[in-house]
Amino acid sequence: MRYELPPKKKISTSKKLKYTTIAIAIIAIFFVTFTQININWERIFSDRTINNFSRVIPQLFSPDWSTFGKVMEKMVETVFIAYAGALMASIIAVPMAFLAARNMFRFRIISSLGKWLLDAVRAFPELVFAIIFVATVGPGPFAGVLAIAINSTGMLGKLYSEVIESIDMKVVEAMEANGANKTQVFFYGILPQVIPEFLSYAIYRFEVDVRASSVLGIVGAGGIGFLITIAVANRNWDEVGMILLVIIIVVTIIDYISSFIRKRLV
Amino acid sequence: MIEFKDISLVYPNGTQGLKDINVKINEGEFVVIVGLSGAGKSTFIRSINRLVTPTDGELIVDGENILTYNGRDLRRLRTKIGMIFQNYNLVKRSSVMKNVIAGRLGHTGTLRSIFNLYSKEDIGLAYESLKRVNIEEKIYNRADELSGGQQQRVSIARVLTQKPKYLLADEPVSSLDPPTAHQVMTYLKQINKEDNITTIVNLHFIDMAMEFADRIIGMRAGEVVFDGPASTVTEKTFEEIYGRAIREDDMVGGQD
Amino acid sequence: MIEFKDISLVYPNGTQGLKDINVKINEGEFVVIVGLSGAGKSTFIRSINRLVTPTDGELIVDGENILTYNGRDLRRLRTKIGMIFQNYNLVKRSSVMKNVIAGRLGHTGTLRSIFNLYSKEDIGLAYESLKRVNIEEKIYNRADELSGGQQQRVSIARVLTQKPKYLLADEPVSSLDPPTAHQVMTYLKQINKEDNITTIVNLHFIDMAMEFADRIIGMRAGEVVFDGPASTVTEKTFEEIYGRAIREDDMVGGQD
Amino acid sequence: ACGTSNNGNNAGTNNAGTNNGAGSGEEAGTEKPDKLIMGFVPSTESDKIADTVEPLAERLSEILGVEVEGSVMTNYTALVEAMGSGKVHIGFVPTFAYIQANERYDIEVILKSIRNGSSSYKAQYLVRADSGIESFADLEGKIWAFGDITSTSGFLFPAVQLMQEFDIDSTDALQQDFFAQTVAVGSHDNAALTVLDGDADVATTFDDVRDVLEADYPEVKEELVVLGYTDPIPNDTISVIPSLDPAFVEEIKQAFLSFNDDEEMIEIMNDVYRWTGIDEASDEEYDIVRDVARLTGYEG
Amino acid sequence: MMNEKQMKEKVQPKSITSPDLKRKTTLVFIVVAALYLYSTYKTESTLPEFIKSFPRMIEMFGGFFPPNLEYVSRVIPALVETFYMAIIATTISTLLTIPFCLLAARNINTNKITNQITRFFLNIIRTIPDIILAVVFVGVFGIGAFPGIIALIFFSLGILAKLLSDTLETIDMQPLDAMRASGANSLQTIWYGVVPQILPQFVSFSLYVFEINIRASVVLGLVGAGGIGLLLDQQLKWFRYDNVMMLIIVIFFVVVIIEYISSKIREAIV
Ligand SMILES: Nc1ncnc2c1ncn2[C@@H]1O[C@H](COP(=O)(O)OP(=O)(O)OP(=O)(O)O)[C@@H](O)[C@H]1O
Ligand SMILES: Nc1ncnc2c1ncn2[C@@H]1O[C@H](COP(=O)(O)OP(=O)(O)OP(=O)(O)O)[C@@H](O)[C@H]1O
Ligand SMILES: [Mg+2]
Ligand SMILES: [Mg+2]
Repeated sequence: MRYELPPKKKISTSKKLKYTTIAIAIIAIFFVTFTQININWERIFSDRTINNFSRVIPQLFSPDWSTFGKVMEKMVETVFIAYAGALMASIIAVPMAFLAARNMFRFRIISSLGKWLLDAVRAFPELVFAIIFVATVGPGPFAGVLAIAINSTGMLGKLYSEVIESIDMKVVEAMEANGANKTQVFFYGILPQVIPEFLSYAIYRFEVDVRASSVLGIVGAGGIGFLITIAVANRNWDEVGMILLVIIIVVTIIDYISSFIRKRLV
Repeated sequence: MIEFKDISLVYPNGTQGLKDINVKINEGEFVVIVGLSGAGKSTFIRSINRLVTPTDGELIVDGENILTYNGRDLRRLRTKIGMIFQNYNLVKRSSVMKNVIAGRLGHTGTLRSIFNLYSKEDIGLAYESLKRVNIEEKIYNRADELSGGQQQRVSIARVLTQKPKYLLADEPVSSLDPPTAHQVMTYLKQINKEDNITTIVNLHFIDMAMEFADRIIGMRAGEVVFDGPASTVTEKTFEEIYGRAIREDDMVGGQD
Repeated sequence: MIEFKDISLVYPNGTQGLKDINVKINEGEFVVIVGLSGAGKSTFIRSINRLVTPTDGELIVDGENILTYNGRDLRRLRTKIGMIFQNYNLVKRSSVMKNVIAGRLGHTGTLRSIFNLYSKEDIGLAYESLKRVNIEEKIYNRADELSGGQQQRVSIARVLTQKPKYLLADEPVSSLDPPTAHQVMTYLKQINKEDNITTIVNLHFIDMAMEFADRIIGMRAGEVVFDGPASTVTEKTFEEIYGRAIREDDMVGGQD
Repeated sequence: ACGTSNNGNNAGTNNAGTNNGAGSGEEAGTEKPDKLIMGFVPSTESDKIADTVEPLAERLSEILGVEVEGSVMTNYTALVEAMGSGKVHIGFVPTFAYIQANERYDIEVILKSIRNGSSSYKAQYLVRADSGIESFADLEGKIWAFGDITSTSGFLFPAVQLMQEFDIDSTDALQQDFFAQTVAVGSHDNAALTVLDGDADVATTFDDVRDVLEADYPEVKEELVVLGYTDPIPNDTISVIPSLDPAFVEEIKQAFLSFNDDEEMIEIMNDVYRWTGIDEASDEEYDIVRDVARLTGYEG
Repeated sequence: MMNEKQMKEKVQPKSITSPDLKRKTTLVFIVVAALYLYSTYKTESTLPEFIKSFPRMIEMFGGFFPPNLEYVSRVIPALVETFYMAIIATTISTLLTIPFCLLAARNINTNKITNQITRFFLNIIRTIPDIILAVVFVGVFGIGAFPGIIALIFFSLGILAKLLSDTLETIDMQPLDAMRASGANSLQTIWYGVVPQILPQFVSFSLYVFEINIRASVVLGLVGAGGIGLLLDQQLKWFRYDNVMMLIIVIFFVVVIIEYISSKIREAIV
């Protein structure tokens, strides 16, 4: 049986042009990237790499247990830095997020400003914050807490604002329809919708911060990062292995606890 | 009393939601509005509590033109108009009680409501409302643990707690199966009669419209094309409201 | 021919979905299944193409017990059974054409389908199907740009493209307004008659069941409580199917 | 230029003023904290990188009678800034960092470390034994690897030495015109390894980085040879912030110097920091580093 | 009769939250607060110290302004190098992610064993801080862009696969039912039912990971993997905060631009 074929899909030439331009641009970017990047393949697949490999990797997998005590101590400090920092951030980020959410204020400019502010905070590398705080509150984990807090505020603020943008505005409408004012709508209609996600993101951020705070030690802002730098500088790969092991175990435990909590939240 | 005087509404994108509506709804009436998808039923209902604002004409509620209302006045108006939605619009993650007590927000100070400081009366009233729709044992359950019919009953309880003078319901039963829908409509009718609350309901179901309405308003393309007591309505009236035959293409914006 | 022989189904959580079902559905019949929410209507329908697997009994389709099917056999079975869903189950972000041609996936090699290499016949068939439900001009629109009624028609077109021998429809019209629902049911009936496709439909609407069905099966709590020609069905039959009166509390798991 | 700072006398004689720093005309401080914070940036120009300052802090605390808290960091920017804020009182500041710290916050050197019996060290040029490079002139058109442009021995001193030798007026010209290419590889070890691997022709490192590498790369001493050395560079400093009471600073200084006579302490310091002693130091000794830094374009 | 009344009274609520919930909330609050207090003790956090430090903080921030605009000419080449690394790492990890996220999504891969193994592997990768990855790969491959790229690939694979498998678990399974009901096999079902649904997220997550990679390369630079990180480290050591600020501004614009592109792309394909 023969059927009539459908008409061909119509695409305007301007659209065609647009798509081709984009496609060419993307291909060009990839082409330039792969041709310009400076990688010495011979060197990478040389005996040296194999030597290095056999020097580094076996040691990495035979962790130096004699350092367990000090590694663990620093890891615990790292966890507490992350906890205090993430908790502070999870609170400061709330007002920032409402500022940046598109559906909360009638004027687009407010949310744009809010978003820019959050972007600006996120553009600062943790390390720079860490240096500033080491300078202002002195070396020690507190500086790390502050650096983590401010950096996480940028990220959490962004995530929170996305949550707020995705809430069910019909519920808000229902509240408005029975005469609630803005504040009441906020507490009864909006907060209950966003709190579980907020908490869930805050906990998630805590996990991320445990990892992020490993950089802080470089500038004396506490945590395990310091041990990493020293161990690498002395090429003590077995100590790096120990650190890695401790991080993996501790973070995995935190992961499990936090995903357990998050599951119960939503 | 609610009175539409030459009401028109044009949405910002140019769609004509309502066109020269003249309707007067009396105290205690149970009015059902029928019409195709996109006919303007929701727009009609939502004009009354100013969830949308007509662009032309006067809308008189209790002797005042509400189209000029703003801020405080608007909240006062909304406090006396209850509303029920097709998808219940409950805060899914809050408890039933918290959803129901939200009906009293308009009557409660901001601070008190933030700190959950409700008077014994209010709490009692909320509980009473739950009992009236037979759902009191779910008081501390989360709203999303309830079935559709139960959720709609919670939303009725919320409205009861509000003690409104008028009740608007936008397709309150289209997400429910027939027996449950019937039950919900029965509750609405009962409230309408017992508390003498003027009730305006949008419905898709012809049989239910006939069964429950005192008066039926038919809409098509933003206009009122029929308005009369339910007793005078026949199958033919519906055919007229819905357009002669079933249309070739269904209307824009099918609900879902 | 489809035959349920002592079919029972217990869900992993212990819910009894079907209980000792014995039903025989003949070639070309248009069967409507009615029952309360949770009665087991969907479970019944989904057993036939093994989207769920009964835990007991034999389900004979075209002379073979399909409960033992697996992998290739199962796909062959499904290729000859079309299905229409309450929420259309279209891929919202894909075009109408892509959704409709998906009906031919079961007849097309994996590689060919991934690279969109359909035969001229298949493409023509898809277009033909779209024309049969009068929606050919939306061919390149994205599915989510269509209204509910239009989406349901696309899903009918998808099934037509599949050229099934049997057609299952799980509440195909409960998301639609009455005239649109009527129109969709008319298309289904038309296909049933023109192509002689055995059709089994779940419905909530009593009036439509009466209007379209050759035969009505009533279910309650996983059991068949009524089975007979539509002509023998009265209002009373429905009251029996739905339980005596409207129940105090609506059933578990209200649909939404 | 030839350094004059290489005076190996370990005696406790006070031959240099402690409070006449170059940049500071301010009045002396009066602060005498109950808790002394000591910041330590381990010198990367050493074969072992210390990860603790505990033993030092403990002994210091015993002698001074105030609590001493130590903090190790591997990035000196934070240390200098913390000293600038008065959050850290004593800093173990590497050579180049010291001149910057002095410049920014009038931080004053009081002592310097002695390593291998010397209070100065040199940078060395490493080339592969089979490279055929025999003089500095042969370096033209080659690839230069160093740790980091802020490293005194890795970059500053060799750069200036070459600039003077070949009459080049900026480090940019040196890097772009004299050498074919330069690579900053993060550390002295890496610089040497880069040459060992053949990815660069010459590495400038402290003397002698090969000792460190020998354990992991036994062939390093055969394959890499020293082409030359720079002038001596004063060792890393122990510096204090200007707000401290001079009398207290003197106490601190004497406390440190007393370690030189303490057999046990010398051993610890050698084990942990590779220090064999502590010497007095004055700001002028670091003028040579200032000059060099200025020649490289450092705007201090 | 009396009994019934008593029962009624018992049921009559006193407050709008259930006593059970109240107890739980209080308990959680106490635990969180106690942990916080303990961690402030552990991390020597002192609020007065923080408040006292304010003027100095502002002074230090002051040092970052005005940014040195001329420094842009130095930043751009480094940024380009960072871009190369990030593009390659993102591309490769994006491709690698596809099988991983399909295997890790519980609704797609119903085989418990392979599912758990994949999840475990991804979890392990995600626990490793970027700086350790960088340090180890630099140790193996020597200095340069290559170890940086490898580190970024591992780093982004962990994040991307997790984000995507979580998204996969929230897709609308109904269309898949429809595909399966018409006899499509698994691959066809994924291609026709899953891919169109997650494509927008896939693209926007990839761009998000690209952004993360740009930022992570700041850390990588510290250990010798090149790019803007190296510049940042140098300029910090020179105390040239005006240059650092310029660098940050450039990163900021990159982040904003990526976000803009990402939202445009999302708009185009959602
Ligand atoms: N916010 C809006 N902006 C623009 N047009 C709108 C808006 N809301 C509704 N419309 C349009 O106004 C017309 C009337 O819509 P309305 O929602 O009142 O119809 P309805 O009768 O309630 O339909 P349904 O049965 O589908 O709920 C429709 O054409 C609709 O597309
Ligand atoms: N996957 C499942 N797991 C466990 N129980 C299920 C599952 N699917 C359905 N059920 C239960 O099986 C019973 C029958 O469900 P079914 O979906 O067949 O009802 P239905 O008649 O189609 O109802 P509705 O009108 O709401 O669609 C119900 O009690 C339902 O809760
Ligand atoms: Mg409507
Ligand atoms: Mg069903």
